[in-house]
Amino acid sequence: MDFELTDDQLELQRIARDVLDREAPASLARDIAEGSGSADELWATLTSLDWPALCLPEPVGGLGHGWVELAVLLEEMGRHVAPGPFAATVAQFVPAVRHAGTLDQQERFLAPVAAAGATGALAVDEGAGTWDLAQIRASATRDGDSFVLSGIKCFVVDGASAEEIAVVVRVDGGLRVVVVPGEAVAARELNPIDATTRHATIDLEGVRVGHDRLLVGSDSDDVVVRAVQEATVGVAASTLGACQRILDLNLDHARERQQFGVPIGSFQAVKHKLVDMYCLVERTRALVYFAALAFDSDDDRRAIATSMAKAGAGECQQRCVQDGLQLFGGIGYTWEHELQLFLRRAKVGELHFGSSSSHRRRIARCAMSAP
Amino acid sequence: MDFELTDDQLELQRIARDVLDREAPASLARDIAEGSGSADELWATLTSLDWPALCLPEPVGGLGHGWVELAVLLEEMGRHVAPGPFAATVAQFVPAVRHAGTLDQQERFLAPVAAAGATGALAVDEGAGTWDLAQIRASATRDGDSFVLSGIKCFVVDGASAEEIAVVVRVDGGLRVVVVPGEAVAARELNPIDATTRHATIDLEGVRVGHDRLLVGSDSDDVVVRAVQEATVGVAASTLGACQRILDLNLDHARERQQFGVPIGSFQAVKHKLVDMYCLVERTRALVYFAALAFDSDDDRRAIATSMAKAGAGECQQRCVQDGLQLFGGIGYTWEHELQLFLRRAKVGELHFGSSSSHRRRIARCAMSAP
Amino acid sequence: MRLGYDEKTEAFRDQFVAWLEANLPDPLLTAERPTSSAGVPEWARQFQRQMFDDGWLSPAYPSKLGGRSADLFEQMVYLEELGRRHVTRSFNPQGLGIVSASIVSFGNDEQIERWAVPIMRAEKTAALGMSEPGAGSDLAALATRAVLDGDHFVVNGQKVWTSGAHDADVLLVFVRTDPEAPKHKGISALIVETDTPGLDRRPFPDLGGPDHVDFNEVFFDDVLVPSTNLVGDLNDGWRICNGALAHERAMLWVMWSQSLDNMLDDALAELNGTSHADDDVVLDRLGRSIMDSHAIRLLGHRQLAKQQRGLVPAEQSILKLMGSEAQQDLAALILETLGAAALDQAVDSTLRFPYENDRGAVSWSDRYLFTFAGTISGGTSEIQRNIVAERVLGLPRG
Amino acid sequence: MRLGYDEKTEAFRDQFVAWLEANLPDPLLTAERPTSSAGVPEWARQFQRQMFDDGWLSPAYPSKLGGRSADLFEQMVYLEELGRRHVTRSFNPQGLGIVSASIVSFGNDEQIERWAVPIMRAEKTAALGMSEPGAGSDLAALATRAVLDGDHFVVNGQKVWTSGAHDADVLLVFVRTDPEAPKHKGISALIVETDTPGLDRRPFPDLGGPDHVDFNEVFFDDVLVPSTNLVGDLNDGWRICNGALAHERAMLWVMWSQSLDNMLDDALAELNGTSHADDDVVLDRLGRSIMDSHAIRLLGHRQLAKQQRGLVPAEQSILKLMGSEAQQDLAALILETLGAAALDQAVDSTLRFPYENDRGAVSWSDRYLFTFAGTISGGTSEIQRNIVAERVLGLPRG
Repeated sequence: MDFELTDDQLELQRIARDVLDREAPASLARDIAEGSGSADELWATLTSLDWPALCLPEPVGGLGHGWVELAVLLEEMGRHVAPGPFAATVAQFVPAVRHAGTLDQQERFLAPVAAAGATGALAVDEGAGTWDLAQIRASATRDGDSFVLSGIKCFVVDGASAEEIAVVVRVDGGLRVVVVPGEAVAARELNPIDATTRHATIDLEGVRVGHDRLLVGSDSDDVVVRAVQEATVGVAASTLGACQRILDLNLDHARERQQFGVPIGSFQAVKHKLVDMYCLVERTRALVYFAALAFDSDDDRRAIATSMAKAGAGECQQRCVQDGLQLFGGIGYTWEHELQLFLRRAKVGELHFGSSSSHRRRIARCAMSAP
Repeated sequence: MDFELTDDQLELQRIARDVLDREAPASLARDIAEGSGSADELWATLTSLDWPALCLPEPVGGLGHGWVELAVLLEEMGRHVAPGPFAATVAQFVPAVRHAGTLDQQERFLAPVAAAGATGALAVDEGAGTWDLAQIRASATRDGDSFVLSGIKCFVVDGASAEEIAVVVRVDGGLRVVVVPGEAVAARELNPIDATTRHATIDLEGVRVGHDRLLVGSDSDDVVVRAVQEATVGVAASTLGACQRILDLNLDHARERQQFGVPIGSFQAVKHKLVDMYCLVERTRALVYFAALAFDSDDDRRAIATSMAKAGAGECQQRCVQDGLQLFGGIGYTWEHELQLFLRRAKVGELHFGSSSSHRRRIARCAMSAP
Repeated sequence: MRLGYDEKTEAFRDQFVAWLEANLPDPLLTAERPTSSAGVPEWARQFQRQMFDDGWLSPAYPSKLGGRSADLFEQMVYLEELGRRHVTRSFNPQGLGIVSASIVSFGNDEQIERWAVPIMRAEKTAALGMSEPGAGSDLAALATRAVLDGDHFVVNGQKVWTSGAHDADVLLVFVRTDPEAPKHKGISALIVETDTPGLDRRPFPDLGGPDHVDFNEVFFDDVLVPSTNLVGDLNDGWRICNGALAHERAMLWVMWSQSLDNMLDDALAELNGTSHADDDVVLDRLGRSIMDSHAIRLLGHRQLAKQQRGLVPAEQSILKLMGSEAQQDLAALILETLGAAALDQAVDSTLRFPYENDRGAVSWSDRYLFTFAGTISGGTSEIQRNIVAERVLGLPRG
Repeated sequence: MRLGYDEKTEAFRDQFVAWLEANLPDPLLTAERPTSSAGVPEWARQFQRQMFDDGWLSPAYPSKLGGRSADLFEQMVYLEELGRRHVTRSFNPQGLGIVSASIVSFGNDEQIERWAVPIMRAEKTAALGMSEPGAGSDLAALATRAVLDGDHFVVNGQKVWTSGAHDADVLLVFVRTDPEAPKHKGISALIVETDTPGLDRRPFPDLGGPDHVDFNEVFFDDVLVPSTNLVGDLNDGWRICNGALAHERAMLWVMWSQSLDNMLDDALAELNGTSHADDDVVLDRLGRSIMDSHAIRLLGHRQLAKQQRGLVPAEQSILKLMGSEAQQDLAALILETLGAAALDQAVDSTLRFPYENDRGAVSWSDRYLFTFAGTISGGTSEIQRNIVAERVLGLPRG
């Protein structure tokens, strides 16, 4: 295998970093957390730069890049604690439509994303907080030319703002995806610990949608599994980026901050903690890009790769948040310092799409049952 | 509460340490591991000093001290990786007979311990390695004037050498203790990782004992529970002592060993690991002596105190073995260095009478179900 | 060793319990909450005053200073009974525990009457000006200067992390009065009234959110402080500084122990009845926290028993380290266990304990973040480990 | 980025697989096991010689040195195929990987012919004399002296931790030849035949038990070594020393990766079918080890890809650290999980893999202890962390 970004991918990474350095400074996230900011302008800029189209298939107007490129962008978004609909749209809504929709349905729902930055979300969990598909009870029932929905969806990223929401429901017992206009559902927005990762609870009860909004590209539950896998790795990539930034901030701090007359980075205890953070960041990056590669190659290790990416990101954030805040000392314990913005972005990744522990157990069960 | 050893208890500790410094040097444990040593002489000495009698009740010829004093002695035994029948006799066999036997039976089986250092063992587990009383299947069936035993007992400390073995069996479904002469059972000795903690598998099948060897001081399962609790805390106390010694050896090493021109104890990474070991040793000591006090006071927190002592010792040994060996570097990685003897004694404590994890789960379940 | 207390101590406990039952404020009157660690609501001021006047505020003190000359075991049961009921003695903890305590230990009678007693009686609130920007854990490096000019000191410089300064009436400020002396030697302690001209307090929020304001930067620009406000001798501030931090340190572990126990109670309540209560991974980690809680209390009792025998116990140096990290571990566990359910920061802010200093009644996410105050302030855990290594374990300085 | 290899690499793989299938020794002939890391059984010597003669022993080398000038990806699939079959290239790993490799890199043609080729053809075995008592991880402090006297060096001093020395024919010994020069500068490398008078090898057991003997102390008492045995230039030994340790370092991670994978296979086999396989606490920790195994392989591949592009990757500095600690974590997990079942040291010593260097086929208790060889030797994990902090993360020296 060749497990390093190509020159083109490295160039994409460089460009993405430059764009976000300029367009998504940490002050934007802070403004949003303080209620005075908006992500709209950033989204307009990214749309003008074709970010929404980049990893969409060419038939719907996309540029046809793969998951590795998407992981590059998502990692940079996390690294900049960038707000806005990018992650939920391209890593949650798009995979659901791509895998579950017919070509026509893909065209209908994805072309607006590629062309004009239409936004989307994905609604899966119903309150357990496990994203376990077996627990899904929400349903869509055929009634004449339309479907009537029932149920509640929780922890829906951008659930109160997305234009279209891919909702996982049961139809005749099987898992299906219905694309519901955001304005059709009642959404209650939460006050999340990371203000740049907005969540809502949405109420589907009695919502009626046209029958052509049921995605019928496949009648297998597997397409839903695949969509949730991609969404999960998207969260891991964003967490990875936030962790990288926490590490970077800490390295700068350790080189500059003086205590007892020397930079604190010369203390062995500080060094060793930073090395452990670095190792976990590198470990997580390996696992996240392995999952991205597995998606791009339709490799049958997708399930375990997904869980490894998510659990890896979770272990990484645990250590980076813990030691990253501790090593900063009092300065990092203020609202003013940007560190807290990245801590919150890193921590929020652990709290959705399944905990590290649940994913580790899946990995082990999977290995136990392998021949 | 008054949670410090009394002057008398401190004096006992000092004397015990002196005796073992003299009579149980680490070379004795090494000789035993290499097949050339024997614990007999040490046991004769300790018997002549009344150690077996110390914590036995006065009616059977004991000196009437409590569990705190016993913990002091067991901790010192661990600290010296002292071999011999002391722990199994006084912390395993004796509690079983004390709690399950009538006064006559206590006199019959304990007076020889107090007077002449007769040795004993306790047989509980049947192969699961959990010491879970619910899993006990071995039985004693009345047949005329005697009982016929059935079953296998595993991981019996001193099971191949003890003169009397308190065996936990089922009689009509309830848990009872039968005292079986060591010579009556077939014992297969294991090759344990710590040569000073001998274990055997014993076969009870068809063994016949007189009816008066069934302990009938109580018909409650609780007395067996209590005996196993005391045995468990005995293991924790010995582990604690071994960990203390690992810490002591490491502190000496860190002060003396030079690297890059300075003592390695001046490196922060070394310091911090030693402090963590120290904290865990102190934490474990607190939990072990709390359990001992709970026994002495018949306090109803006995169960949770037992599990805390055992899990505390387990967490402590994990860190002390891990960092204690790592910090020593190559020198500790040899058979010649005494460190390995204490590592083995510390580690063996984790492997019997229930793992740290199983005890921690018990503690949490207990707290969850508390009002 | 024994589990219980003696009769004399139990009699003391009974006396205090009777007083508490008769004097605890009506919970309905406690709705007004503190605004900062020196912004004390009126009902709490009244209760603190009542405690002082009845000799229950600082039981170790003589009666004229709000106490009854209690011994260590009596102080212990006193704190147990407060903790059991979640009763906060003072909502201005640095004022009572450090500022007034320092004045009582090192000040003169006039200073005690003028500041210490009013702080104890909650007529005034106080804050502690110790940390400075750039000095971090290195207190000996403090740079705020005070120059004696006639009967006044002229103070210039800056303090930071001054909790509650914006709500406080007075500050106890450590200043450098002899810039020539070796680092430790030229420090003095001054009482500064916060309405003195040239003193500027700028509160700033901590990482809990823009409205979570307790810390201040405090700027001194030619602030004139009467020389009679000098506490202790000139240039003897290092001793007071250590004394201030050490004050009530003997009993400080009780705070760590009780706040861990409180968090544990909340954690058990949070998990009980959920599927997490049956998750072995959660139980395994929770068991460890329960052990921490017991071990910390037991080690605290061990320290107490040694002190009662006139020994100098090593335990106090590890209790802050263990206590603060145990809280962090537990908060992390609950946060991770609740997972998505912890995404939302909104919490039920209904007061469960009306007498508690509950500015911490927040989401588990914030509770986790706030545990870092414990592992960072008052000497980071790393500094604590260095201290234990060198002072307790006798390892060479690095 | 891509998951597979290109056709050229796969063709290379096919060629090697065909050779292996034709040439692997009959498992029945492999019953004789190695006695130490230089005590190689005859069947293994023959197989190693066959590999050399057929150009498969060191594929990166040119054909006259047992190779076929393979590129990095080809070396990778070569190692994958060996690992998949648990085939050990040489049961004298330091001899092949360090001693002969150093002679090939730094020695002259005569030395290559006299020692390197015989070591590669398993006609001789070799050991590495580097560590000294008291020097620990501080290689620059080595004190064994060699004084040039005519056409001989006179060597005096002591080495320790010399694996397999008692079974080796030659030693590669690092000695101080200029005591006046700065620490790094006065070191040279000598080949010493082990039957030279004055050389005394004293094997000693490691903590595995009195019969677990691989390490040696080696004493040099006026040992005369011909000056033609000097490898490289006089006083240029530091470069060789670094080269020796760095040799094949590019591929060293494969060893860490494969030994972790092997332990993981054993762990899964041990747990499967037991109640532990359903214990969430065990599964949680086991999941982490599986992630370690994948991550280490992936990071190794990333290093490889960077090297193939001519970059100097930082990964190699963390792979030993991560690999050795991951093994330790896994061994600890299995030991703790098996609990009482791990009390007994006796293990089924039946060989599962006849071609494997299985001196490690022991109880989980010993496997756990033996993982410390990985975290201690070749620079302890603490030293590794210092190196990564300073060289990769750019932190200041302490």
